Amino acid sequence: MIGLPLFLILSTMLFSLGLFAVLTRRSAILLLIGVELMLAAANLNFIAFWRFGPNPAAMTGALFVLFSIAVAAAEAAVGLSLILVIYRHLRSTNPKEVNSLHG
Amino acid sequence: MLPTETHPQTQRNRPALNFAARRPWSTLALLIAAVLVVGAGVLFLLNLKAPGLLTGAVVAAMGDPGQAPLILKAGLLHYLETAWSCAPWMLELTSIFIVIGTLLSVFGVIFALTSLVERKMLARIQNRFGPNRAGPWGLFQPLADAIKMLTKEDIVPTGADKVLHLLAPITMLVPALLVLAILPYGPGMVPVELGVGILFFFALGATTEVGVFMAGWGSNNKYSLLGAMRSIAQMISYEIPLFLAALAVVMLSGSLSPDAIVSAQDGYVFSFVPHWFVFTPWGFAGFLLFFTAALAESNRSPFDLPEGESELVAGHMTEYSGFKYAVFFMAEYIGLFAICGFAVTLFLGGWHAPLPWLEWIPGYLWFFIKLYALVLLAIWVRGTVPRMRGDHLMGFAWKFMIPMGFAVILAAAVWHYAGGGVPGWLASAVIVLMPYLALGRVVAIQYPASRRVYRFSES
Amino acid sequence: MNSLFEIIAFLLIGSLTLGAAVAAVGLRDTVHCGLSLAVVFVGVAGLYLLLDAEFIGFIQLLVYVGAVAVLVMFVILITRPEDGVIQQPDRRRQKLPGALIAAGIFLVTYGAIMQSPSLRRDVPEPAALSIRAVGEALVSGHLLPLMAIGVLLTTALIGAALFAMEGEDGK
Amino acid sequence: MKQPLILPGLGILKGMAVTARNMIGSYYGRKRLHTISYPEERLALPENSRNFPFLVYDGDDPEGGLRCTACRMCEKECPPQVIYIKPERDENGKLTKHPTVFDIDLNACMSCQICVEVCPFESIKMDSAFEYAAYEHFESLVLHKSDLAKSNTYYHGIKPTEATAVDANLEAERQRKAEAAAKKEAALKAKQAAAAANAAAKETPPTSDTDASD
Repeated sequence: MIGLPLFLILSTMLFSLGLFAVLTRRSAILLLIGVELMLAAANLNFIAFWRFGPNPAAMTGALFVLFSIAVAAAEAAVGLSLILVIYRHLRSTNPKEVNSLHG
Repeated sequence: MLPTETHPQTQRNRPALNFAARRPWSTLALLIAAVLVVGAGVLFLLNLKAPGLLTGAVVAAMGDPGQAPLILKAGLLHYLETAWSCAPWMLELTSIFIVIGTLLSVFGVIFALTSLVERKMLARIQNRFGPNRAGPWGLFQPLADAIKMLTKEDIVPTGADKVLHLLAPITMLVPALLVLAILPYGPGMVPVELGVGILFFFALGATTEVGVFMAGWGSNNKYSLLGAMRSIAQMISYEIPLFLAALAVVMLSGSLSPDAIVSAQDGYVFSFVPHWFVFTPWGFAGFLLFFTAALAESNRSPFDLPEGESELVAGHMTEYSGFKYAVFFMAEYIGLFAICGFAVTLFLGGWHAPLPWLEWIPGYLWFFIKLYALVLLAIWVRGTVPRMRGDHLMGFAWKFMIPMGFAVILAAAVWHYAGGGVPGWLASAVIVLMPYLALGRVVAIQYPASRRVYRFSES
Repeated sequence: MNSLFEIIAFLLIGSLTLGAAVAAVGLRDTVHCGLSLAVVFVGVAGLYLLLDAEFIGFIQLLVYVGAVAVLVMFVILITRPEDGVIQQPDRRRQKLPGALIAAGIFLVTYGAIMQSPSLRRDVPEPAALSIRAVGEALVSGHLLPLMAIGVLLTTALIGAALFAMEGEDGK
Repeated sequence: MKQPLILPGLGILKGMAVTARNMIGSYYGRKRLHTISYPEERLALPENSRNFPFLVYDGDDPEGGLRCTACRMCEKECPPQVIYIKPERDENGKLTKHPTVFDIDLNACMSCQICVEVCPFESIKMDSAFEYAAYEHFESLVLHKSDLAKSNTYYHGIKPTEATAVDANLEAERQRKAEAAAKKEAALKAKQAAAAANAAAKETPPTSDTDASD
């Protein structure tokens, strides 16, 4: 029976995979992919709670996801162009090496 | 004529012409006769099981051509239920498969036909004949192309990414086919009732870009990657005018579902001008915008820079041959049909007849007539307008199409709130024409379309 | 309560999303990671459809698969990160803490989900998300966030363009 | 200065009108369509079109009437050396003016027409037939004497003016030779007559001496 718990477990799996990616991968873009995974998991939670929640007509969950998608898209755009600039400046995308604060 | 004593060799090489080549007409007649006989035979055999059911359905369908497909489907399902007593879920499955079957076969036939019509029409535009060797007037040419495509060896370049190389054509064809499911082909004949049909169309239009990227990256070839980049940039920047034009229509008809939009265009003004959106000032501008952006979205005609034969061979499709190239080829055409179908639904009044006394022709025929008129228009434009340069292409999208899109939305709003009377007409016409002329001047001055001056050759 | 189709659909799409997510995290070739990210987005859109939020599902498909995935691909191509190729011997050991933390968080939330009483309640019937309702809510109740999102998107657009711009003005 | 009113879409419309006229026009009247369906209909090749050489023979006997005298000039002059000639030798090994083998390798022949220019006997000319597609290189693309020999009427068919000019100067050549022969013959006869006359004159003078001495 597909109820709320199954969806929640699925989104927590997604979230932990995203977290694993952020913690272990050494390149900035894969970091960003991890963040995107976590965002997708969060949105999935919102919609799951909206669907199985007490008052679906209020649509707060769904609207919140709409706004979060827009923000995530803007964030992805800015994040990626940041990575681009860092790459052009430092010729590498390893977050460890981005430690000099001057310039 | 020249008394050509042809060289003994050439006699030997000319193969004896087979029957189809010698007598094209009788082969065509034979084929059609064979299909009819087999159909009648099957019908008769099935009929034995439950007498009168199937033939009854066929007769009923003849009676009311407008709803013929629906009646036939209901008749078949009823027959299956009574004669073969199938389980309800099986009936549901067969009804889905009937719809899928008809859609794929209809669009398959149109795809084959268009590949021939395109080559013949372009030929006639360039004062030559076009394919007329395979069968009468070249009718078997699509068959010949299909056989050639399927028997050609399917080469995967070394070092290419096998998985991506295989997945790319699929990710291009699947969205194109899915979009066909939400077009309203006739009154009550919408395969999938979706409240958000238009959004579904744009969402799937967006996924083809991933397919293009896979093709470009998967074939391990600089030029195809370059072609893929160009076509993705072009598709993304031409999606926005597509949205804006569709937004104006959605705003006016008040809903995202294609069926509601088509029913919003019902009825006639002064008893002969239909209520289609294309006959309103903002609708006409919106239609032109939508159609040009549609051409750009499906990489056709003046916007086929990504697969410009001269510099990029076939763009992201260079490293494909045989079956995969046939899938790409089909994806491009089905994409064109889908987007033309959408232009018909949004602006040309879906399955409504253009004139009141022409309404006896069934709805779905009108839909396909209009769709094919747009496809012919696309071919006509392809025969006339030269390919646009890279920066002109992008400049045109951002500097001309998107501002015009906003103007169309503004004009639609004005037209709506002015109640559609004469003042409303004039106001929205002005709102559309002013930016058209102003932007036209800006674009004309910035990219002067003057004769090209060669620095060295012409002194 | 759910029909057979729904259960099969959920299993199928759920496994597709998880598989793609594992691929996005684990694969060595970064381009494959980018593409499996796109597949994750498609899978999540499918899950939204399963939860009867059609509108959100197609928006997600449009925004993420259409734009974000392609954007990620572009940047992967431009910066060609050779992340997984250089295989130091201590790679295995370095991954361990990350994996432990992620597994820990998963177990904690899993425990929370299992005990929480609210999940025992029955499943309410699907409230179709009608576009008109969403539209009205957006414009009437949530007008401020809508406008704020508009401003944010334009600034993000211009900012990103300025960052990535070559040439003399964009440093 | 006042900018002329620019209507952005007008250029495209004019272009489409032109293509529409072409398209509709092509269905009325064949003169607009300048392509022909090749193997059935053929365009007459222009006169000075040249593809590969061929040997001309007079009369109707390809063997006997062959103009070629196996002088092998063309074989020497041919830049890609594609011509191979073996002259005929009669029973006691003397060269007769007739080739037994005359091969041209079409694979390498570049239709430069040098063989035609150097041929003193107007026997090799450039053909305009071009249908030489074949499956193998050497078995069927090396033409032998029997394939190369074509009648003078065929030559008149493909290159009328050139053929008549060649015939004219061959005729003139023949006449000149005939006159030369006739002149030589006349000179010979005259010499013989003179010699005979001298001989006759020698016998008669001794008799006349004896008359004078008695």
